[in-house]
Amino acid sequence: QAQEVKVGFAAEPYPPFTSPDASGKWVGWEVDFMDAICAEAKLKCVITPVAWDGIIPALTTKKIDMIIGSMSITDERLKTIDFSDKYYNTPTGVIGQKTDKFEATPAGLKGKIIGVQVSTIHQDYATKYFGPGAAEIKEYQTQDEANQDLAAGRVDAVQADSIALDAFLKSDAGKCCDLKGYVKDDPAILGQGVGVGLRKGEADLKTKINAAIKTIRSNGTYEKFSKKYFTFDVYGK
Amino acid sequence: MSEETSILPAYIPPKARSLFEPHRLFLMAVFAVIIFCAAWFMRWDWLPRYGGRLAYGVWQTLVMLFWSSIVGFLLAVPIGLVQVTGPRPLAWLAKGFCSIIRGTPLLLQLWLLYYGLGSVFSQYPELKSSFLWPYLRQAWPYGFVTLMISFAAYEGEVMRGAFAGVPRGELEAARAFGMGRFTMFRRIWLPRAIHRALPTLAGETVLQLKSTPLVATITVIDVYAIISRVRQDTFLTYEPLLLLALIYLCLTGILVAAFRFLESRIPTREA
Amino acid sequence: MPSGLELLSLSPPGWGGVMLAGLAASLQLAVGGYLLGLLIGIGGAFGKLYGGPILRDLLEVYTTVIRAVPELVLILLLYYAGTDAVSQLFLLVGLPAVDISGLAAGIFVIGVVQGAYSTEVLRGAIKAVPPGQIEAARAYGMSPLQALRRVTLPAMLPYAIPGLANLWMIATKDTALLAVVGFSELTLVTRQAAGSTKAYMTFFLAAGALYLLVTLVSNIIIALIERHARRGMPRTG
Amino acid sequence: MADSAQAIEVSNLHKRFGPLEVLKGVSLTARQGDVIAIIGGSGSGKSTFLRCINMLELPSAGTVTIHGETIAMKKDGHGGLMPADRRQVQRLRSQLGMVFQSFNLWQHMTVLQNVIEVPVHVLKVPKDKAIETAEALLRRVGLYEKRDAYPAFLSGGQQQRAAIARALAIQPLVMLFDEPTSALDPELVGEVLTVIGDLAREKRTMILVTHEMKFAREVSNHVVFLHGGVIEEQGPPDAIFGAPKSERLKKFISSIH
Amino acid sequence: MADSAQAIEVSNLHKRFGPLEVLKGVSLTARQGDVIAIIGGSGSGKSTFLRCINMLELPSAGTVTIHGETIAMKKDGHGGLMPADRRQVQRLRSQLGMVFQSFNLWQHMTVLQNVIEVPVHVLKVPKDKAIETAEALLRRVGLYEKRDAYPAFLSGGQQQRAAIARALAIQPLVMLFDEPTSALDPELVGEVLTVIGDLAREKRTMILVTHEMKFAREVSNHVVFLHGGVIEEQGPPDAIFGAPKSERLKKFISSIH
Ligand SMILES: Nc1ncnc2c1ncn2[C@@H]1O[C@H](COP(=O)(O)OP(=O)(O)OP(=O)(O)O)[C@@H](O)[C@H]1O
Ligand SMILES: Nc1ncnc2c1ncn2[C@@H]1O[C@H](COP(=O)(O)OP(=O)(O)OP(=O)(O)O)[C@@H](O)[C@H]1O
Ligand SMILES: [Mg+2]
Ligand SMILES: [Mg+2]
Repeated sequence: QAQEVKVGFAAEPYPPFTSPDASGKWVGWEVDFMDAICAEAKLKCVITPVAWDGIIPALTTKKIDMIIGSMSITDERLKTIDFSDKYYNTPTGVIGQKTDKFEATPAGLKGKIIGVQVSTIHQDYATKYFGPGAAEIKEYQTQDEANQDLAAGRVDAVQADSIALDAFLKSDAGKCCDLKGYVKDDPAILGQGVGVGLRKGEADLKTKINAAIKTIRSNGTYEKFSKKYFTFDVYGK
Repeated sequence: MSEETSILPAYIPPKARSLFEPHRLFLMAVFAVIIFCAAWFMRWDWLPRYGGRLAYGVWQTLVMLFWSSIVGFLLAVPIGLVQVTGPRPLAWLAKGFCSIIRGTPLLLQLWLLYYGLGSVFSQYPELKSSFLWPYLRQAWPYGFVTLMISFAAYEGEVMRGAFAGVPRGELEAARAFGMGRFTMFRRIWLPRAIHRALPTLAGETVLQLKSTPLVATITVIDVYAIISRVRQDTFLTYEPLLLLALIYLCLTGILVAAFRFLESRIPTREA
Repeated sequence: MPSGLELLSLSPPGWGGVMLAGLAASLQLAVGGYLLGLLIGIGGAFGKLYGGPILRDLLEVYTTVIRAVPELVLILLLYYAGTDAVSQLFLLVGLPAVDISGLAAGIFVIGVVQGAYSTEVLRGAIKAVPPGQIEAARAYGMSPLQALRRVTLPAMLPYAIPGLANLWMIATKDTALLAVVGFSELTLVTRQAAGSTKAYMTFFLAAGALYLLVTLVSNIIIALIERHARRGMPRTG
Repeated sequence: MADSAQAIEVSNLHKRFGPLEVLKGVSLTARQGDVIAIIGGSGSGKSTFLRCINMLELPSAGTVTIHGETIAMKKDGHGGLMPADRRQVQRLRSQLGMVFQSFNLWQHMTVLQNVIEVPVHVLKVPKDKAIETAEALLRRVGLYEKRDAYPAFLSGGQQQRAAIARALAIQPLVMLFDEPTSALDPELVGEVLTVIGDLAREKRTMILVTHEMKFAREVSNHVVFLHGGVIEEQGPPDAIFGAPKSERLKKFISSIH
Repeated sequence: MADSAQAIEVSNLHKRFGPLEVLKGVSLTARQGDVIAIIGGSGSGKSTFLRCINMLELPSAGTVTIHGETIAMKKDGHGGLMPADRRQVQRLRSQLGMVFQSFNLWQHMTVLQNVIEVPVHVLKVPKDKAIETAEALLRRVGLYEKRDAYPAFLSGGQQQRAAIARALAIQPLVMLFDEPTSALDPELVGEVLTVIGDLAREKRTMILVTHEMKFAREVSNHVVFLHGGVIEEQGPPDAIFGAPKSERLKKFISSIH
């Protein structure tokens, strides 16, 4: 009999990775990803939605056993919880009003107001590279709010994960704006990609997951379900 | 529920008792042990990196709290009053205002004001080029207005009860001696009502203190937002929250003490 | 993209049904927590006014700490740390670990928080009752409990109702905090619906309307209670 | 006293509380320096009458004239009357002192603050002068030691004396006393008697409600017996107490034990 | 009356409010059927003394014995005393009726509800029986028509009568009256006098504070003059009022005008 594992999802939707539909079913790329690795590792995975604020304590008090929630792996976070190997990594882009011409470089963003989502790697990156020249860096609780303010003209540029930006640019509200380019990579800040969050000291589970990720990468499963969502390779370099 | 202490509240107010009674010493010892354990067994290495930002956050919180509750209270007094005295149309207006504000989540109001109204503003080029735009494009005016309105609505309700509760005879006495409506209000009705509402007002102000973090959703950064930041950066569960609790505890302690002081200015006989 | 009304229809793909279920969950939590808080508040207020010095100090600590600490922190501490501690305790004495339900924990947490506030509201109201009326009850040999039930509580109601009404309003909305433990109440499902469909305005306004409806109904009930409570009081003004 | 100017004139005053008609047409004239005692059974409408004079209760019908100035009234839309000009009422009220049956001291002020409140904030007397007057008055009613106490901590008689001092402090032309000695011991009653005598000598007018017939007889120059909503009998004290005419008054007087 | 059982014994009662010592050792014994009148200046501690008997004020020193049962006291840690056994106090209180100086009617109850409250909820009398008794009492004090009115809408005298009815309704062994006639007209004072006489004949004990010396003289069989925190003089009414010995009492009596 398969081992039962409770997988914590952020209760707040993050399409196209995870979001519930009106009947309460979870759909998205990360759901397919979870199904794939659980099948591979012979785990019986149960989705347990927990609000983002409570997801870490839920993990440490064993209310859930792992987190699949687009969590970027950083050194700082590794002090507290454990991560599997990365399972996706996407480039970081900058968008702005169509009428406003500039490039996604420190020089191009000089004097602009830049919106980022709070506590993301993008915030750290923008602060380090654009902060000295930019007029202001505004922190938003959610990516959507930053995007809305860009449309309303209260910020000049928004830096974020290219997938999230892409979704916005394709929507009605995003008609105002276009992609200004991708930022120069800095692995020290932009990190080692997104991994599955795990409790420290559960080496057994970690090994299983890492093995499963490797397998689905090599046997084509990963590519197959990714095609439904993306036109490029989300795994990154 | 013994009765001894209730008879002489004027002479042995709790504060007159020594801080060093045995049970208080015991409580303090327990508290010290908790602090010590927290400091010893938990991770605090992130603290120095965020110290400056935390101080700034506390300052922001205090500024927001102070102004929104002062201005909000000034609004609450007429809102409460017209509900007791009329005229009818104003009373209905005030009642409606209170119901709508109290009846909807603060987050929603904030959101409507900032993203709703704010983006309407940005559609008018005249506004965008006017001297107002530098303010309108910022977030804090929206945060301030929302918090203030919310406080006014809740306190309007409290003041309504307080105004209605002042013994009628005392108001009659004021009237009988030829006090004008305004003088009576200023000298008798308002002070009596405020005094009676103080314990509730203290609670409501503390609630307001805890509502201020919501402004983080519209990019006004307060102490709560800084702590969230720490949690996201480090994925630590309890340490940042405990620090936050401690900070709020101190702020609340100061607030409560201030209100208690005001309350004790006028001794009341209790039964 | 479906129009606003389709999004709100009661069966999928509309989110109306989910939102009503969320509302029901919220109300359940709010009523439970509020009643528990009221009980705590009555005890607390009397303890503070008539209790011995030790009881008073303890209650002071309770009301100050609980009121001071943001609810989110309390919920995370009481729910995760609390249930964890209980489970550990059970394990220690050899019982199987318990899984405390989100609803029970939620009611408990909201009740404890509301209790601190109602303690203060009721304390203020009791102080506003002319002392002679309570003395009269004592003088005729009523037990403290009887005097409380027959005289103090009804006599202080007019002073307490506005504050208690505020607390009820807060209780209905504080349930949103339970999202942290994955409890599907109104605010969480609203966010999920909004995030999945990007129709933020539609869903936030719909949720606002639901909350407002609760308020209006509550207002009617509160007004009835207040009219009853103010019997015998001449109109001031 | 025919030469005295007319201080108060109440004519044909009616007052009803819902179905209950308490005053059914009461008329009364007081000249300057008059001390009028109103007596009558409990619930006969004495307090209501006093309260109508300064418009704390709004009469259902009738007029009140104070120092020649009639309080203008208008219909209130519910079949009652209300003052047409609020400022007029306010101005006239500040010339009327009142001692309430239930004292109605302001609970959030000390005795001294209660007494100086109206002089300082309504009559705009300088504060130090008001305090001086107030302290003299408090000494007179034997309450100087209690000047910094809050009303809730006073004995019944002390509260009543504070209420008297508060009313006296505004040096009103007309004083309305509602049972001003009900909580006082005989010695203090004597003191109040002296005060009222002094005030009358200063040509101030007083209307007082009392249950102490001895007191009424000694203090007043005119006694009014209220019964069944009308003035059953009135006249100089000696006539009223010595030779009552109406049956009802005879019975009332006879019960003074 | 030496054969009568002892109803109340207060011995060496002290009471201080902060720096103010109001009672400096007062002792008093009342036998069944006694009517004791307490007289004295305003603020002399009469109300405080009554309130100490049923422990509404906690004495600083001294003991109170009711029907042979001494109220057990213990130190409260602030230099005062408190009852050792709350249930004892509660039980004894339900045998004491009290009429307060400020009436203290429950404002959220009608007159009738005020009167039946204690019989029904403390003494567990069936409700219809309680109502019957209450209505008879209300008729006796002339308040039957007002039985469904709330206290705030009553005249002063009506409130006082309601308070008297409330106290009588529990048919207490001992009655404590704090100026029960202060707001009543002479006719009603006469009625209260009769009621007290009836009660005394039923061997109930009464202690009453009053400022009406005539009333005290007629109603009581023992008069106590309180002054300066101690009993300055006591004795049968005729002795006290006819031949006072102490200077202070002489002065007090002489001021009865
Ligand atoms: N709760 C209290 N706190 C402080 N002082 C008090 C309190 N109650 C009464 N006193 C003081 O104690 C003294 C005695 O009060 P008490 O009410 O017993 O007087 P009394 O003899 O009943 O007077 P009166 O005839 O005016 O009713 C007064 O000086 C009063 O101011
Ligand atoms: N606000 C009110 N609403 C209804 N009835 C009232 C109100 N005020 C007074 N009454 C009634 O009017 C009548 C007269 O009351 P009032 O207070 O004038 O009597 P009073 O002559 O002063 O009696 P007392 O000597 O007992 O003070 C009483 O029967 C009383 O119950
Ligand atoms: Mg009256
Ligand atoms: Mg007294």
